[in-house]
Amino acid sequence: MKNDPKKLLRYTPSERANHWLTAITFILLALTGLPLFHPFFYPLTLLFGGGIWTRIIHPFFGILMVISFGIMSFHFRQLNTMTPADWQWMRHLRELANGDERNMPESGKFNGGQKLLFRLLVLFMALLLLSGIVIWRAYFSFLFPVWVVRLSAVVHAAAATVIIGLIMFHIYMAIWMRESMDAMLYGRVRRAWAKQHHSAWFRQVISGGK
Amino acid sequence: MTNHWVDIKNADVIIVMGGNAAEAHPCGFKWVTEAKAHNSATFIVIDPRFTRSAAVADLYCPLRTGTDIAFLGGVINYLLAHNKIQLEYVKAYTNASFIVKDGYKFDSGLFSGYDDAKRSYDKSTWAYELGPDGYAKVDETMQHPRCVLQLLKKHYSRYTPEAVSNICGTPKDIFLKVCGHIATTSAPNRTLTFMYALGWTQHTVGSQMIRTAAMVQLLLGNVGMAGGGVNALRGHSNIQGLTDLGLLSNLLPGYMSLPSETETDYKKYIAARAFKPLRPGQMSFWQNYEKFHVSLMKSWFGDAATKENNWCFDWLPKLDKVYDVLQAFELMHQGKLNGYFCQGFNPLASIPNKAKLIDGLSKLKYLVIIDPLATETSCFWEDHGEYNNVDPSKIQTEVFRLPSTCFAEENGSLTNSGRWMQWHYQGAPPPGDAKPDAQIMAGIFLKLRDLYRKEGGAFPDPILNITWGYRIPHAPSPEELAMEYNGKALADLADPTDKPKIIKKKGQQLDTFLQLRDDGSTSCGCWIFAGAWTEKGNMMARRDNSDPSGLGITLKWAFTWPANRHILYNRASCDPSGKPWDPNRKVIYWDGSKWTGADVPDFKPDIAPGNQMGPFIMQPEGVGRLFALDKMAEGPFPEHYEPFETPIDTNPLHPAVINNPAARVFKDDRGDFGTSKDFPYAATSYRVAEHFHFWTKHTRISSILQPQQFVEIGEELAKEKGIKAGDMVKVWSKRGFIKAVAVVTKRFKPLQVNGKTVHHVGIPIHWGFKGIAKNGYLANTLTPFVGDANTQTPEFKSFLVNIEKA
Amino acid sequence: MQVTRRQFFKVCAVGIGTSSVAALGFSTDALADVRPYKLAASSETRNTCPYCSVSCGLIMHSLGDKAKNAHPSIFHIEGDPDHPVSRGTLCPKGAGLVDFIHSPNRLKYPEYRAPGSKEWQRISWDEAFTRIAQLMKADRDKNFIAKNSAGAAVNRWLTTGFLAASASSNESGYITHKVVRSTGILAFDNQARV
Amino acid sequence: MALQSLDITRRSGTTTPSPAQRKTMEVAKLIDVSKCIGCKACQAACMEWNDTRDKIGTNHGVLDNPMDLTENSWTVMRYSEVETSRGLEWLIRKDGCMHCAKPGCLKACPAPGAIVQYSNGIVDFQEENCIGCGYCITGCPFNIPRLSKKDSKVYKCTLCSDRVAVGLEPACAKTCPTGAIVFGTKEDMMHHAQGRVADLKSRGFTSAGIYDPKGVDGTHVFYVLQHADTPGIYSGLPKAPSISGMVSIWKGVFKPVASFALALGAFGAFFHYVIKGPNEVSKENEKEFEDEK
Repeated sequence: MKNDPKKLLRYTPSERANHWLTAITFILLALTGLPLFHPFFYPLTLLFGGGIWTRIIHPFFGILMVISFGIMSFHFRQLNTMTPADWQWMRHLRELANGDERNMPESGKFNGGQKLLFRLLVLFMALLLLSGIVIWRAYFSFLFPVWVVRLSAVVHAAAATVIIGLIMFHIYMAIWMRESMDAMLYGRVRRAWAKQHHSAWFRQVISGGK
Repeated sequence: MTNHWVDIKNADVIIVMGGNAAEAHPCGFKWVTEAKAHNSATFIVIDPRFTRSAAVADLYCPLRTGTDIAFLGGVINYLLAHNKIQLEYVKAYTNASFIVKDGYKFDSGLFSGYDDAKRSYDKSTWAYELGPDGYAKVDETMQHPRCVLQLLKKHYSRYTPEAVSNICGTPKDIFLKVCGHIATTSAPNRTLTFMYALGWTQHTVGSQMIRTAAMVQLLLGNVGMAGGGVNALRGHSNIQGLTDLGLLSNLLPGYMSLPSETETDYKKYIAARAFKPLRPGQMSFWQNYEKFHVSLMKSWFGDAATKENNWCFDWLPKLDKVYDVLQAFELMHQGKLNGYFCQGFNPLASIPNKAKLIDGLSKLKYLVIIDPLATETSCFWEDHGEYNNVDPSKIQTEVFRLPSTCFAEENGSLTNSGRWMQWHYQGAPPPGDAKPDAQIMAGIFLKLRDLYRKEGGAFPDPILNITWGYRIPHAPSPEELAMEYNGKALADLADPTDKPKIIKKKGQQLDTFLQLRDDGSTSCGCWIFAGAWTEKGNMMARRDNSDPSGLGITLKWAFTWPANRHILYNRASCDPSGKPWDPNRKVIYWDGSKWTGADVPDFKPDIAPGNQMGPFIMQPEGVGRLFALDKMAEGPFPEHYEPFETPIDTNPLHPAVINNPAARVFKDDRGDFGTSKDFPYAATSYRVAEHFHFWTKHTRISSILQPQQFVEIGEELAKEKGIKAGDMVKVWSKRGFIKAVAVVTKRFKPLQVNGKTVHHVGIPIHWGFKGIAKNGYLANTLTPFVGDANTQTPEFKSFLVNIEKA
Repeated sequence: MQVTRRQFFKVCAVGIGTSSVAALGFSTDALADVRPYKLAASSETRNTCPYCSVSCGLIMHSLGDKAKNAHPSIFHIEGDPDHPVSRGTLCPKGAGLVDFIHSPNRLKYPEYRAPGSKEWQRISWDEAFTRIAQLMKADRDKNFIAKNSAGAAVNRWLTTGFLAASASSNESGYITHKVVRSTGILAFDNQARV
Repeated sequence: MALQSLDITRRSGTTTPSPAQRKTMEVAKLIDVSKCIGCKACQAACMEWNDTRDKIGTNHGVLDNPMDLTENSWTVMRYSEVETSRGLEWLIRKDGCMHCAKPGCLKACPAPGAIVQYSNGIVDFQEENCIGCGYCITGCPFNIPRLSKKDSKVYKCTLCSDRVAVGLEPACAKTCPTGAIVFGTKEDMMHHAQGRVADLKSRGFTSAGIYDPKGVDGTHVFYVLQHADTPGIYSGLPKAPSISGMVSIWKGVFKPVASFALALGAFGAFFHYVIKGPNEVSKENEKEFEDEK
């Protein structure tokens, strides 16, 4: 049963909607951005009605994503402060990668890796936004000297590559770490899962805190 | 042009002065860049403004507007003082050795014979001293104190480099540099060409500026030479042709002239024009005047012109004075003109002092406009706010506006500056109901003739008897008209040297004006055009561009008047013995039995060298005139006179006579002249490369390239006046104001003139209140109503204005 | 949960598949093509530039092949390379001549402006010619001077003037001169002076 | 469907070679600034031939007009008044596409075939393939392409590819009254330019020279300058133009590296999954919460 009340509520419906809006726009951005980056991906433009539509909608997807991601990051900002425990957690990554979680330090609702990812995403999103505006030829590029546009083109491509990499990692983690997807798909997780991966959060929830 | 466009490539030194060929004639100007690239020519621009011509010049020389005679007079002085003249040429081919009548005098700015009340000269002393044989006296040694060379030396000795610099504001070192370049062409194998346009003609001393250049060329031996001459770059596509056809108050076709009212005797009329030789053995070609005149009258009046009625001599109107366009608008202004026709002419934009013009046009009873475009003149009665502030309800003039075709919609010929008559063809029908000019003239004429036939009226004879044998009377074809002006035999013509031989059968087209007769057996509408349409067909449509000599003489292309000759006076390109001065420019030569060569000889072909006949065959004395006799209104030698509006208020050469004492000026207009106190800046009007007169403001491409009216000022003046580039400025003269965008440039530099700093204000002319470019003010709101003494051309190039930020 | 994971993979597979299909079906556009040469079969007419007196040679290209049912309209003008002076070149004015022919300010019909009126009215050619001739005749008959004060035959008409064109053909100029002189007009001039 | 009408050296947004076996004559347009009178005939002829008409603007206190290249003005004259040791010089440069041998626009363009370089050297925009991203503007070392607001396509001088394709010279070269613009094979034009430089040197322009920048492997529109040592005085002609380093990184090395890195990441994840298996909830925890299953 997906919404077994015994399960723990990890993400509210609006949090999930927010995440998936961000996720979908991100995918669309990747699919519209990559063809403008490398001819290898150019056929992807056919998914969007051709190169011209791809060029037109990409920045608007971008705006949508930035808004959506902005709300999400604002919402989760306090849950994503790195604590000494998180840095401690980061030191055990290798064990985690090998599937050995026995010695992992406790983590709260988000572990150190998630927090770091969050911070990197904020950083690169900001870069993408700023550079994206500069290279948005229809409305903004003419406001900037050409060297700024050129720099922005490089920054945008680089930031996009990094962020795609980060998101690929994020997706893989969601797949690799079984049942993680349920949290974002249905909102609730099994207590066993919570205790294993986010024990501090688990205790907090069980003890009646939120 | 004495020469022609392509010939410029043969020059060694090219001077653009009183013109701006790069902007006004860019495609002709290519022969300047060709001369530079392929003939190592030195190219000099002398102009108040660093023009687009100057952009590619080797040397740019500034001078104050209206001081060209001072400058060129200085050049003459330099050439004489440094002995840099082509002595052999000057001796043989100019009147330098001729002795001038005793009594001729020049003193303090006036020549002998001036009548202050009439503002004109009694020119009787401006003549050669004649011998008992009726011929002019000469002194081959040129030492006689009254020989032309000595008088010339004396006259221009005042034009020292210091005086030139003082009057023109030209730095002395630059002036001397220019003189140095000019002087190199006194060598027989080097030539200089002058290219000028309205920058010379549009002055009260315009004709004399041109004459000064001609004198320089004669002294250097450059007239008649390939790459030499004095070359007028005419402004409009067929203004040469229209002038050739004599569409002027006092002219008839082919530079014949109308009789004055004192010339009511036909014989005397002819005798006064058929000049007898002034030296032995001269051709004095105008002796043939009667042949040309009779043929014209036969062409116009056909069988009605008979020997008995002196070929309808009485039918020609007789002049009491010249009714040039300034005179016409003066009459209009006085309410003495009732009707006016403007055929492809926009006088409201083209004649000075717009306020006076509006006043005149408003007093007309009827105005007929024939034009392809909606001109300002046709709309003079329309209220266009600040650009044309009039009240239509108060203007009682009836206006007709008749649409004519443009070039693309008709067949016909145009004569370019090099006298080439070139035929063109219709490519498309005209828009709407537009008609060719000839059909419009026919339409008006046929109605008028009908009215006179039906009703009678004042002296209907010429109107009723004019020849009108066109196949379609209301639509005379260009081909018929061309054949008519070329001329034909009205009877079988016998060979004058071989009597029974018939050279032309009755009805045949003539080959040359040499076939014209004074007995009524030939007709010819314009003698200099004879040869344009012969029995061989339309010579103007010929398209073989071969140039066998490499001198740019393409005798099989179109037809060049006179007699298909490309370089006028080309006999002067050979020395008296018949050898070309420069073996590399073999225009013509004596081959032992006749004159031949790359060009058609401008000479009697069988007169051998050594004969007395001089190369200037139109002149009774056969030589070029350094001393102009009585041919110019203000003196036989050009003298520097200030513009009527001068920024220095004096004439440094003779303060008592400041400006041209014989210029065309009306009493009422004197009150409209400003002084430097209120109008301290020297203004000059001109064209820019992107536009053609007032036409191209109606065309999109030209309007894109230069969309809005502007004036040009130097950085120094701009700073003084607090004007920045792009500011709107107001420029005003005593006659009105304009507002335009300021272009601030390094290309106008203040000049030091007679102890005073003179700034120029440049006023391009192309905008008005009709068109698709941004509306603007007609530049002639500013210009003064005063004209040249000989041509009555208005002084658009030198006047005074003030300027401030609007 | 296993199902969910499988579903997820399916989604991924479909996504990749779709894009691959798109790639395969990527339409092969022309490699490159220039604009078709627009003069390929236009009609050519030789003419002369009507602006300055260099008189550059023109080749005018018009729509249609001059067949009876094809109405020619000039759509392009370029220099005549055979012309000895211009050799195919044209200045900015000449290069834009096609816009002169098609200027929105070309006059198309005879028009008349009555005294005091604020507007033009369209009239026929016949009306125009008739009225103009009547005005001319009335003025000429009233003001013609057959003899001057000295009694000499001068036969002149000074109250109407005529300004002739500067760009009309020699043929138009010739007939204009002929007509104007036959009436005795002396206030006759052209643009040579200005 | 249009046909391939010229042989192609390069094609934008394409990683594979274009059909380029046939080698046509390499053409070039030479602009001799020392002969230019700034009459704008080239601007007029360009608009006339290409059926573009810019808007009728205003005067900005200079003779330049239109003030800059636009989607309708593919060439403009740029006027600069410069005081040199020779006195005042009015240097008038016809600006427009240089048709680089190594075109930055083409390098930057992501749309396959929107920019092509024919083997005759002409760099041509194919507006039907253009997606309007404006990357060519970012890539151009001379600031030439202009994006139309009306159709979001970029436009620039085609070197009259339609005329050259049928064996004619470009409209501007034909019309140039003074012969400041000449057209022919690059080799002939280079020879002509050398003659012009010699003439200029003989007239005292000691630093006259040819502007055919090596940074873009030379251009098919090139200049003769009176002062080749200071191209900047000709209304900012770049001294040593080349494709910007940024653009080279962006559309050069970065493209494969980034694609490869991402692919590597994807493969890494996959193999990690296969080798290490998924991270599942431990047996102990499952036991503790058995009721959940």
